[in-house]
Amino acid sequence: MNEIYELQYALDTFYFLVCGALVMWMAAGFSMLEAGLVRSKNTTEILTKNVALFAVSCFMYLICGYAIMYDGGIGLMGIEAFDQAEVLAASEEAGFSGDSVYSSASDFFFQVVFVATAMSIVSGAVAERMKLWSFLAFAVVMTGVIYPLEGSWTWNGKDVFGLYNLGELGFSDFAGSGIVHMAGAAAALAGVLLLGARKGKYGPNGQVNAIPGANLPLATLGTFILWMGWFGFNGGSVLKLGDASNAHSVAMVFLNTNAAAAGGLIGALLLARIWFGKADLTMALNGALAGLVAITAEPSTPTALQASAIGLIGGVIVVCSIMGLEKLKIDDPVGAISVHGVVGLFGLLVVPLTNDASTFLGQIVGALTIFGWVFIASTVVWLVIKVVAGIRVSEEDEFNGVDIAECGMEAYPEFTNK
Amino acid sequence: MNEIYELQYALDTFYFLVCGALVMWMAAGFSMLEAGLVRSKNTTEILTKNVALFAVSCFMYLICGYAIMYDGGIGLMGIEAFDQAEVLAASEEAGFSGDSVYSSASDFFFQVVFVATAMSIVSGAVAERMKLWSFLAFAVVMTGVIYPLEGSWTWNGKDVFGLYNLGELGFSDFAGSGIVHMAGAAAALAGVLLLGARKGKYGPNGQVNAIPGANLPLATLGTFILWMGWFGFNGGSVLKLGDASNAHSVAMVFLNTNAAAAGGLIGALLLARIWFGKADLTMALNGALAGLVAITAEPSTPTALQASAIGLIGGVIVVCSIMGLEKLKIDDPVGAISVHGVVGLFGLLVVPLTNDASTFLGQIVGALTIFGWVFIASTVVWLVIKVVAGIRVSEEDEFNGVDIAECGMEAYPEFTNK
Amino acid sequence: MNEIYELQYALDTFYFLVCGALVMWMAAGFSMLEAGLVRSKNTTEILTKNVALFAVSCFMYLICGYAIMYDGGIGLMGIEAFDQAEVLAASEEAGFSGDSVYSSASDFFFQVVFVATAMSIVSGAVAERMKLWSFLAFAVVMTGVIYPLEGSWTWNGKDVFGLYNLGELGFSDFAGSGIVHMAGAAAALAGVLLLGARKGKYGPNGQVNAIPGANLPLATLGTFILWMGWFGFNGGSVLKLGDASNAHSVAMVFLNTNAAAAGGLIGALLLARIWFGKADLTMALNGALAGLVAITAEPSTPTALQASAIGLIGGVIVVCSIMGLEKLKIDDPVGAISVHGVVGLFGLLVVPLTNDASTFLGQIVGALTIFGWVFIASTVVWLVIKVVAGIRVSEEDEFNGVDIAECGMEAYPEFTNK
Amino acid sequence: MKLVTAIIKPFKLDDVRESLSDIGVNGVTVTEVKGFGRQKGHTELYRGAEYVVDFLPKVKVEVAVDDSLVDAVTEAVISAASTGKIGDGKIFVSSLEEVVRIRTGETGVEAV
Amino acid sequence: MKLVTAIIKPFKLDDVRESLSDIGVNGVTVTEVKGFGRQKGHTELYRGAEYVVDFLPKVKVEVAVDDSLVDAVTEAVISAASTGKIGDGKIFVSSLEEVVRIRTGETGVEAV
Amino acid sequence: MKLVTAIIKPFKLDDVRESLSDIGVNGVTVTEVKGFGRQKGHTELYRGAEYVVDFLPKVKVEVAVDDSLVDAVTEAVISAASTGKIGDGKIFVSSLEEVVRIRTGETGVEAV
Ligand SMILES: Nc1ncnc2c1ncn2[C@@H]1O[C@H](COP(=O)(O)OP(=O)(O)O)[C@@H](O)[C@H]1O
Ligand SMILES: Nc1ncnc2c1ncn2[C@@H]1O[C@H](COP(=O)(O)OP(=O)(O)O)[C@@H](O)[C@H]1O
Ligand SMILES: Nc1ncnc2c1ncn2[C@@H]1O[C@H](COP(=O)(O)OP(=O)(O)O)[C@@H](O)[C@H]1O
Repeated sequence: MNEIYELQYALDTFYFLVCGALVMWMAAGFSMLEAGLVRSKNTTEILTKNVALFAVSCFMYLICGYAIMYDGGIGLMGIEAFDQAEVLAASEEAGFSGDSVYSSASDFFFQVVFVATAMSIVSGAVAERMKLWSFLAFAVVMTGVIYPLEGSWTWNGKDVFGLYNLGELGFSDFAGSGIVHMAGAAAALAGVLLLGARKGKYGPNGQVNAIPGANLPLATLGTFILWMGWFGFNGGSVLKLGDASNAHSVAMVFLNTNAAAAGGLIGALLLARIWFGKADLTMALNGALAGLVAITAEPSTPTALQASAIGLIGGVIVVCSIMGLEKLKIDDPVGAISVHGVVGLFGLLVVPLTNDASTFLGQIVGALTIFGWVFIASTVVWLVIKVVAGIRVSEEDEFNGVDIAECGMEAYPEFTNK
Repeated sequence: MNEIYELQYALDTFYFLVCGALVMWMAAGFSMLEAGLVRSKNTTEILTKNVALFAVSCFMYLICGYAIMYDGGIGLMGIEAFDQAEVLAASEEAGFSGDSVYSSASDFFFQVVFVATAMSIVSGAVAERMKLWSFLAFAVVMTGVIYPLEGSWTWNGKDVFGLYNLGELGFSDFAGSGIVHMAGAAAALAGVLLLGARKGKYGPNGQVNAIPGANLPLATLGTFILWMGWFGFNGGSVLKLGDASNAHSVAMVFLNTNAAAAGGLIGALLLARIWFGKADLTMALNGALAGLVAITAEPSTPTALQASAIGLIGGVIVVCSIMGLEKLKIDDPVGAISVHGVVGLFGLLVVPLTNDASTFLGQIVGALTIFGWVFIASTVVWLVIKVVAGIRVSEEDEFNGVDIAECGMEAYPEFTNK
Repeated sequence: MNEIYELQYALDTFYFLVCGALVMWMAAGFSMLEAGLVRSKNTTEILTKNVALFAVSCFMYLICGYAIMYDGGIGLMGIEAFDQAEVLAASEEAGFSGDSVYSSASDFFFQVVFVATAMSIVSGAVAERMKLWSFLAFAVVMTGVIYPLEGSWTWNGKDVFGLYNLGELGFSDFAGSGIVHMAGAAAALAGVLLLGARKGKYGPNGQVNAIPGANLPLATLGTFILWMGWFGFNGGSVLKLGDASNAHSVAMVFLNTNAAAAGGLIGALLLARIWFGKADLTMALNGALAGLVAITAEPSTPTALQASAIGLIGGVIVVCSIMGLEKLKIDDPVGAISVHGVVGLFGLLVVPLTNDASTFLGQIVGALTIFGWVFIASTVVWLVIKVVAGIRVSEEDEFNGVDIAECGMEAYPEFTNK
Repeated sequence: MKLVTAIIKPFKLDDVRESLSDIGVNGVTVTEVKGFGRQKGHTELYRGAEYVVDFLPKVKVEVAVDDSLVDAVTEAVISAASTGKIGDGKIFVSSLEEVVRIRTGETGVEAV
Repeated sequence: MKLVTAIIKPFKLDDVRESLSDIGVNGVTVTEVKGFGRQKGHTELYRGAEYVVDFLPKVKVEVAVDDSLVDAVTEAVISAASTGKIGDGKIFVSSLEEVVRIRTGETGVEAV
Repeated sequence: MKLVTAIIKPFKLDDVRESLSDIGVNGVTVTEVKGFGRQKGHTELYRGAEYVVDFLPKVKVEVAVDDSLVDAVTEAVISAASTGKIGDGKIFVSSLEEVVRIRTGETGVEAV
């Protein structure tokens, strides 16, 4: 039996690592999506932000984030230790079909890439006008403290500031529609409100000007990367693969994740076609992502048709939300607040329809808690940074593009622009 | 022993999911390949087609395709159910080294991405001139009915219209050189013949004009993505990983798949060098894909050298086929008909050389059946769509690029074009 | 117990295949990185080099490289054979926690993608001026003989030309900082020294001129691909997953690989910011790769903090090295010699700090052996090619771009260049 | 010497060049330009926001010719570039005081 | 007929076009150009090596008008394009001997 | 005032600009153009089909100068742009009736 436990341990560890590598890959997805949807003069900077925020997230979560969220050691002290006897004892206690026993290093690896995902959401929304180093300073606090604290209340079951317990209220967020996506969107929204819109985005008479992204193949590639990575994001969140029941659960999660993405894309594309008269590719891409965000709060209990419907509604919502935010002059170049925030909330709210273990009350309190905490904490941090160093580039730098100002380097130096 | 069966179930399910995720990734590969090989004015539209066809394929196969092909429930009804006792009984019956027992959800996930692959083949061939919504209407029928029916005769062993049985005739197509690739090419060919060539492709005196693709790095990226995804495509088609013999078989499939791709690339590159005097990158890319298609019908029985040779011949064939189709004025901007159709046929025909369980007769009848059915059914569907809504954009829209006409949006709005 | 051994065999084989597919994916990473960092007029050619070198590497290693390195059969003769009894006997002998028993086909697959990695390093350094076919001729010898021989001394434990044994001296290179990366860099350096700098790179008064890469999103994508693929590169090099201790080891390798990459990026980005006053994206990308190279020699023994530090130092070193090579007028468009060579050496030298089984002496002798052999052998081969066919394109072709001269085809034919 | 400058529709460039060759003009210089005139631009859409692309792609063809050829060149351009639809473009004729071939230093008619 | 050519800063193009419309000019032809003058370029950086981008993006606006309109056009351009900062650009006026509308063959004032 | 327009080979641009600076010319306007002339284009290949790229990349340099400087400018361009190989380009000189500096409204020689 010990060999069986060891194989189960190995299989579950590997499953975490493969899923984690897929989630890591989402960092490339966000980079390409954002690089495709900004203007070419701001492309080098958004790329720099994306690679740097990923590194910062990994570093900060390693230093203190994981410790705050899951009571581990500072700097992952001791994570390298392995004790076979302990592993076997834990497996024995859990039983073959019980809780998963797997390498804590694989757990960290899987968790760390989630932090980076949350942070990636922010970069898109504040693109084309935020200072690079101010953004990275925010990333340090967001990934080192703000997100881990919120994560400790949800996935680690701690009381919210010692006051109430979300789990007890029936809050459930399988893979993080709220904990990761809406959290990222809340931080983004705080930043966007303080930053203001890009120059020229809104005209004097309330008209909305289009600022087309420079490279749609990149944006499409980014969406496909995210779609693929999401199998790791949701699939890994079953947390165990190594018995038949859990394996089937993981498979259902893959199936439903894909169905929701497809539904979201179809919903958004059709709505855009009807509303605008054209097949708006960027809306279709946002729709696919919306489907993915919508299903993330609970991809294991819906049937395939339910998952398709949840995704489709997510895709419809995201188009409406994007148009609505434009009306409110909340300028989000890539639609991150709509995709991850508005649809993330929707995802949380539909969980009780298919998962009896969750309650509407729990979902609402949970959503308010996450949003409230991240939004307020982020506002404070953005404000401090604003006072100390400023968060917005100068008008001239914005006009010339932040690439030259911040990175000294053009993204497409040889190509002539219109 | 039950735990061992459960681990085997978990491992095989995971193997399907990982392979399925790799095949899903091929959708990105086709998108990038096609986006790289069309002109910039048609890039947004081809991207839209590719993301939308993937979503449509997933949706239609979920609704009825899988049911038609494998006698499952409409809308995957009941696929979410899990019964441990049943699983264990099935495993017992199959035995440890017998047929694979794994989650039906993972099976669907693996199958659905194949449908999308077949459909992706079509989009490239009809690029730059077909109406977006007509194309998507075709995708609905192709992925919901045409492909599933054909798949039921082959991978599900049903009689062809109750007349004859391909399996009994000795037809064998391991991962779908014919069932997926040639089928996609047959649908593409039907579309291309009805559509006609792009304006300006063929001159008045029979001369062939070059219409260079706008972005070769994208095309190269797409090829690498396809190459990678193909490990899932062929590797997963062993259908079982969980005993030593099958694991070795999966490994041989990976090895041979890679060897054939390498062979195909070398074959095409050298032939292009000799024939045209230059190292034609696009031919090299098509050669790699041709190698992959060629080995797909049987990647498990050839030796490594045989696989290299099969790939190499595939690479040579594809160059000749592309040049030949040009002579026939069959305009296929990305070479899809040659890569997937002509080389797919070649792949089917070499199976009996290394796999005794197949016969030449079976391969020929199978090829004719697949091609005949898909080509005729597709022609009918294309014709209906043509009458109802038209399939070709107006001359003016073609001249201005379909991006503006169909999507209202340029792919590279800032860059000046020659 | 036999079933347990078979499951272990299956799991370990699958682990190799998954890791191998990730390493294969690195070929796309190198392609995109290099295509992004050269000028647009040399982009088709660098893409052609990259796809072709991958195919040539796979072919040559299959034909003779693997045989030379690991005493296998020429052309992998016999690798397809499977004998269950043999497998079980081997597993019995090794014991459940002993050496890994897995499919030899998966072993080849994992090894072959390493060869391609080594060769990819060369293409970047000699970009924009080397003849395509001369480069491919070199690739034939490098991947068929030079690398395999060196690999046989290290990973296969053979005596160096029958003179001394690196393993006995305490040489240890876990995943190939030296064996793969520094080896590639040594071949690249030999080529660069014989080729000379690109025209216009160095001014008459010793000034260094910037030759900006044409497409930074591609370069960033390439880096992300490499980062992801590296999990397979290092993670697979544990060589066994199938017991708890090894599974934990694989997890630590993933964790440390990621930490080092993040550290390297941060180190390089901060240093560039301080030194040049701007956030140099290309340096940040090189920094991440440097972190990865630095940890590759030993990713399993450092703690997470140590791995971060090793990566960070790697990132600092790479910036200094790039600036230093510029001073020496060694023109390396993508920084390959610094990233893989200089930092590869650094990676080797820090191994003894965390791994007691290695010695400084062993590391130094090993580094000298690898560098010496590869550098000298490469120089000879480059010289022979130079005499026979020339290695540098004509001045006119260099001025017009090698794309037209070698491939007859532009990478971005529609876009207007400055 | 005169400089004949024609603003034409881009897809007419090859026709114009050929019809100029036919009357013995051996050299032209071509520039991508954007035109604004009676012909209206088109509307694009991005994430629900419409915007008008006012400027239409046009091509400017410049030909330096001897005075005697001006009429022939003008004719040739008109016949090749005209589609009869709005936006066909304009021809401007101006006077050149001197023309030099850089390679040889030749001037005047010799130079073109 | 005269040809008024203005080299202006790119972001002033829309203003200039509007102020020309206001005085009844219905057509202009626009070219992307790069200018070198008193206004200095900027420095970029690549992997530690600095380089100066000397040439600044400018836009050339060409308008063919009747002689009587030249002053109005010049005024309109100056008022719309001027920022008071170095690099605002130049206006050149030259004479056109003939203007033809390709579509109709009309010449002179009729043609613009 | 005169306008000197030179069509040159792109890689000669820096040399020309420098030699113009040397004779005191402070401003130039540069346009990417494509030239067709005695110099032949090159052949490209795409999937087995050959095609000729007729138009060669050239650069148009425009300089407005006082009449007195025209010869010096012409000389400077010739000496800097000439390679002696076919395709070196042309120089056109035409007359400007007026030159205005947008920023200040200065005209004539003051304006350049
Ligand atoms: N007054 C003008 N000055 C300079 N260019 C002009 C003028 N009027 C028209 N053009 C150019 O000619 C092109 C065609 O003009 P337009 O008014 O659209 O049609 P048409 O030539 O048929 O009258 C415009 O796009 C513009 O480039
Ligand atoms: N002599 C000239 N001939 C042609 N173009 C000129 C000349 N001088 C300046 N220009 C153009 O005018 C632009 C602005 O000139 P500049 O000297 O920078 O500022 P300003 O117009 O304010 O004096 C330049 O970028 C160039 O395009
Ligand atoms: N008659 C012409 N009108 C306008 N531009 C011309 C004329 N002839 C030549 N050119 C321009 O000059 C360039 C060089 O001319 P070409 O005949 O190739 O060589 P060369 O200047 O040495 O005689 C051409 O590419 C074209 O841009």
